[in-house]
Amino acid sequence: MEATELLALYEQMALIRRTEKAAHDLFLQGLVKGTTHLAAGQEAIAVGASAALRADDYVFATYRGHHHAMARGATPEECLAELMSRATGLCRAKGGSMHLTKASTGMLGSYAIVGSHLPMAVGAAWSARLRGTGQLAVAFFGDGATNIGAFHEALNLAAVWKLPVLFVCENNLYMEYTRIADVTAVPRPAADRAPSYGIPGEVVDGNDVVAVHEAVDRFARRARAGDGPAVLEAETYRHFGHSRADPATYRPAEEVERWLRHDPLDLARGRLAELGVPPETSTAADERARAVVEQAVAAAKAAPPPDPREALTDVWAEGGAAWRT
Amino acid sequence: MEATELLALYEQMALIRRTEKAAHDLFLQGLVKGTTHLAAGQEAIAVGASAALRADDYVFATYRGHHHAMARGATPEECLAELMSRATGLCRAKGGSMHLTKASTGMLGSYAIVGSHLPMAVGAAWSARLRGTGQLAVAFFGDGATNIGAFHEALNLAAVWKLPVLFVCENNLYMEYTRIADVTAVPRPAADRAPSYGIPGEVVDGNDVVAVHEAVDRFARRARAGDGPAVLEAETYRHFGHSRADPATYRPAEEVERWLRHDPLDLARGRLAELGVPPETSTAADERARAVVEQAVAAAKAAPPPDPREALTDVWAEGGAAWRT
Amino acid sequence: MADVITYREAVAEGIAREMRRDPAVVCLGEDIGEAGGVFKTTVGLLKEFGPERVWDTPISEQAIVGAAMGAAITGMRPVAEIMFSDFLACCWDYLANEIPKVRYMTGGQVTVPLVVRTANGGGLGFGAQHSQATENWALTVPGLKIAAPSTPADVVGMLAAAIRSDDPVVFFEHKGLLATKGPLPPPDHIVELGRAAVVREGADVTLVALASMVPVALEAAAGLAQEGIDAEVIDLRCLVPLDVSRVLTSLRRTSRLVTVEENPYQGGWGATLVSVVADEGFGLLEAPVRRVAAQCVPLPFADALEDQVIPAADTVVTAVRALAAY
Amino acid sequence: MADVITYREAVAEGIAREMRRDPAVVCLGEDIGEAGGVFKTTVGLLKEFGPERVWDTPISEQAIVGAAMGAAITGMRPVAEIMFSDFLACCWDYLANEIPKVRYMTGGQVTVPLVVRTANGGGLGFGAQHSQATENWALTVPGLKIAAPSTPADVVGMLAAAIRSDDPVVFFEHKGLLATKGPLPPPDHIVELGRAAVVREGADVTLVALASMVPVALEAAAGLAQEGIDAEVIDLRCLVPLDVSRVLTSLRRTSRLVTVEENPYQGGWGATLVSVVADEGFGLLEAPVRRVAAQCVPLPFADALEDQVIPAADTVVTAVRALAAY
Ligand SMILES: Cc1ncc(C[n+]2csc(CCOP(=O)(O)OP(=O)(O)O)c2C)c(N)n1
Ligand SMILES: Cc1ncc(C[n+]2csc(CCOP(=O)(O)OP(=O)(O)O)c2C)c(N)n1
Ligand SMILES: [Mg+2]
Ligand SMILES: [Mg+2]
Repeated sequence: MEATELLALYEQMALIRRTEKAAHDLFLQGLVKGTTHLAAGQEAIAVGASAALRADDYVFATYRGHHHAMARGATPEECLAELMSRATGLCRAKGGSMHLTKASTGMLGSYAIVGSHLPMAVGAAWSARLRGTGQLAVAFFGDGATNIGAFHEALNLAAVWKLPVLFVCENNLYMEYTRIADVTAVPRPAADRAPSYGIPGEVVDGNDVVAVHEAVDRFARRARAGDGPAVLEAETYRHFGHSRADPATYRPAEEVERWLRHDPLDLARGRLAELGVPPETSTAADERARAVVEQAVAAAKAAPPPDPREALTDVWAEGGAAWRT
Repeated sequence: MEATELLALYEQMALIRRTEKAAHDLFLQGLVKGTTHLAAGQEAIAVGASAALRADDYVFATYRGHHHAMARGATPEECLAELMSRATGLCRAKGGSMHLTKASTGMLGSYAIVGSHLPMAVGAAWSARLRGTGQLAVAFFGDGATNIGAFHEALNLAAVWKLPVLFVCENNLYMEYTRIADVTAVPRPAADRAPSYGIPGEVVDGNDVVAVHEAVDRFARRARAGDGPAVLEAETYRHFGHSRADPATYRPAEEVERWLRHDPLDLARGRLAELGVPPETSTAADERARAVVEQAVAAAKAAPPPDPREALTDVWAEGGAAWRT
Repeated sequence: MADVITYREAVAEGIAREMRRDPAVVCLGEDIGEAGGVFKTTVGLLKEFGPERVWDTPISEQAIVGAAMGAAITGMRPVAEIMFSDFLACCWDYLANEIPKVRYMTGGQVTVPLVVRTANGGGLGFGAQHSQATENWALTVPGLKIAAPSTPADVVGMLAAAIRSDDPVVFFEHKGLLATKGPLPPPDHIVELGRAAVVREGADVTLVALASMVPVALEAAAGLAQEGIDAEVIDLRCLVPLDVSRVLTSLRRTSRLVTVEENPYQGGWGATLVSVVADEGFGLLEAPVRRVAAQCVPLPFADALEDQVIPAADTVVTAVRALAAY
Repeated sequence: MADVITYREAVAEGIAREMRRDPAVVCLGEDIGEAGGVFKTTVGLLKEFGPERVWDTPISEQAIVGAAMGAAITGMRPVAEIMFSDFLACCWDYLANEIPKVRYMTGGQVTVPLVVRTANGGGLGFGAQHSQATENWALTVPGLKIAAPSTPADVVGMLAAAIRSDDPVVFFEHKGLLATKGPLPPPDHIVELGRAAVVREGADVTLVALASMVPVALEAAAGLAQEGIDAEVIDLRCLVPLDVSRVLTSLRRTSRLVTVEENPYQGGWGATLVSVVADEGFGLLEAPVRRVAAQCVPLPFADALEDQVIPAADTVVTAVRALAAY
């Protein structure tokens, strides 16, 4: 990857990281209600994958989906406004952190029932095939999702129909508070299952944005060429607990340490340096991200709450919610 | 296997075959309502497996479960009476063909939602482990069931908990009217999936009662020894259509021919001959089966219908069905 | 005389008409292609529209309905078949949590124009896991339209409305009605979702029924007529939108309401209807409201037992007679 | 003064009491062991009873509930946790088609003594897929007992009854009540399933509520008292068995009924209750029956919106006031 491209990806990752940090702080200030599942530490997967996709491809993500929304063009302000229940939020404050969606850029939703979106991605890929558009669908999901039935059904159907869909597992070693290894019959919860569907499965360093980009690019080309789906298991780690309520004390200090040293932003900076980009340039990108997020926080704070009447809109396509005459 | 044992298995298979034939005829006579899914052609799986089990082991089967009920001791009369809606039926005419159950001999039910019973078998095995009884649970299911989510969840859980449960797939090449190969991503729908759960998977000639017995015996010992579950894929073929309404015209004549020549009863007779059992002895066993079934049909026909008040019993353990005060 | 068509044929006809109009309509489900469906309700579709629009699936209810959703939000109009309505339980997450909510929770960003068709109901001796009337499962979930036609013409017309609808529709085809016949409706016949039909006018009591219970209610009404009781029969046709105003209008004349439901009493649609009436129509009522519904038990196999569970015309007659005497 | 306990602690206490009495009681679910459950409702169980009786599972709702069923019919008394009640949709086949039917369809051969516990309900800003009050899904299915306690003492007493029950019980623990406090009940405290409780006596109107809506109804009653309206409040506690007679008894005095339901109006339990009352209690009613229920929409995220959807005390007050004036 060329330095300019990598620098852009680095800046995107920095933007996500800073947004996640802001979300965390706003939560502590009582300005974010409900729950949040931060993706800090997992930025390289969203950013590396997105960079390998076409603008019209489809992305489906989970409740831990801030990074995917942003990698597909949602602004920090739209995201934070949603988290802060503002009328200007991505989903007009009806979805919240777990459901960030930006349909206009093909980010077709964050789904909070583990595994549920995998069949949807299969359907979107089928739709692309039917319409002959050459679009691809990508489902991002956690290691924990590999043990639920929808995973199995989705992968089989995608393989049988040879659809242009990629299954990208963000293996961060834990489901909520339980190690994935304790509840999964194979060491690689996603990649080791790919042979069950006769499709390629591969493990990649999910904190290395270049490696993720390369792998997704390769599988995307393959899928677009009509050779069907693939499974990519990206190893990563979350910097925060599972959700806002979780101090993550179940994780060994040594493990946390090791992974913090393997930070996706640091790795990208290292690679930039290797490519001859001076540290000031990276720092400047990070600074720009900081400024954008600072301003996003201010704007989201200043935004109005949703109109209470919005509670009764958007059930039906005509806009309303009437269930009877 | 010794000749006497094999002869007993042959007679059991003959009993099942004759019962299935009777069920078919009774259906054509309008004496069996609803639907039936005959297991003629698949007898060796039930009989071979059962012979390798302990009397207190648990068996879970599908709507195509006549052979499993009988292999676990249900009589032709109990089965046919159930199919004919008689008070003397196995389930007192409340279950019908799809739900044959004989709990007293560990045949814990026939379930008509594809795949649903696999987790139940896992739970029964867990229960056996908790109670320290050394019992085993076996789930029998079709090739079509390997593509449903419950299959995946059950196998993973069984493997993670290393439970004494066997998953026996009766691969008869078709789901209802669709070839399993057309909708499954791997050639061996069950065995090829075993590696996804880190457990052994094996293919066996499901029409060879000795081969089935040997494989189940081996995996049963392994499971009882604490080494966990296994998948056995038994290749077989159904002699009738999927269910009563199905003439099975979607199957190539040549394929049907080939499989009819590979009949489990013929195979067993051949093996008996090899072991020096004269054909008259086999024929006599078959004759006994014929007589038993003939008498079962007569008895079932003569049995009374259920008391209409039975419609409102057996919802709750206390016997009734009251849902309100 | 107009052409006659069975309810079963009407399903394939209704789908075919829409597939001809709109290339975005595609079908998926188990055994729907070459086999024409287990209930022969998709016969001819593969032949006319080819394997690119009529897809046989594995036994994967979650993948079927989940994929339909993914296709629907990306420009297609999928018609997914779930073979028996009992199996909706195997993909209930999609019906309860995903399809009806995604539009709302994204602030209106996506639209889910899909139909989930399914064979519903009992009376055929299929036992506890293949006989349920499960419309009420869907009724508990805001965001789904629920259609359950009782005649071949309504099958065609309501399928047209359902497939053209930009909202998700769960479409219940009653197994017990598949062999019934009726006139083939004219081209472009559409029955708007949410409009009940008065299928018999009457002045003394209003019977409200759905799907298989419509003929039962009509049979009861014929019997009641002999006793001098003049029953109006309303075919609800949809549970959502629920045509409460049609029922209230009728009650203005009859002042007496009986619902006729195939489902168990507990949690049935009649309860929701009655609760609206007991509020907004309280002043109209001159007698208790009665719900004739199934017993609260699983469906038994034997005819002799199943008949005890699912309402028949005589049960309705008895209930109405008691009310009329109130 | 009696010891005080939170609703959250009452869950673990209730389970622990039964695990001490009966070695057949075992727990399984996601993160219930070391983590003590996502809602901390199983804290201490792993420590006291060890990993042989408290099992952490993968994210496999079907396997969890299906395995619980298999264990139940072979001699155990499993207590399965489904983390959020919305996720019952992921194993709905077991709740709708297997567990409640197997006893009946085998002619009484097997018994299914299990409890499925789940965190239910909204009001916490968890959005459309983590906030539903899903008791009504279960109400559509004969063969399930349905418990939904509103106080810590009832949690303990109803858990005891549920775990000892030979019938399957779906046990709804309300997320919004977890932090509420109440007296620790005495050892061997049992609350029989199917008995509603009159939690406030009154003469003018009967408010019937469940779980989180019990405090809402009580708050409304307090407000109404200021206006001279004396409301009786009934905590239904269970949906099956449904204590209709307790409600009818109350109506003999008050002649006015209002249900207070967290669930959407369509398909809610109040409808079933009202339909029984509109039939058997018709003669008692002096005013329309009103159901205060949630709007028929998915649950929105923002507080400002969620408040528009789920009933609060003032909505109840307004409804009752209108009835009292009828
Ligand atoms: C079907 C279902 N079961 C349980 C949950 C509760 N839950 C939310 S996140 C989570 C852990 C998911 O782990 P993983 O898939 O590894 O994703 P991660 O949170 O690590 O990104 C669980 C169990 C859920 N949302 N959906
Ligand atoms: C969840 C579910 N989906 C669909 C069906 C309808 N159905 C009944 S049998 C069957 C085919 C099953 O094929 P297989 O598992 O190979 O078993 P076989 O009938 O060949 O014994 C189908 C699709 C069902 N009963 N349950
Ligand atoms: Mg994880
Ligand atoms: Mg098969």
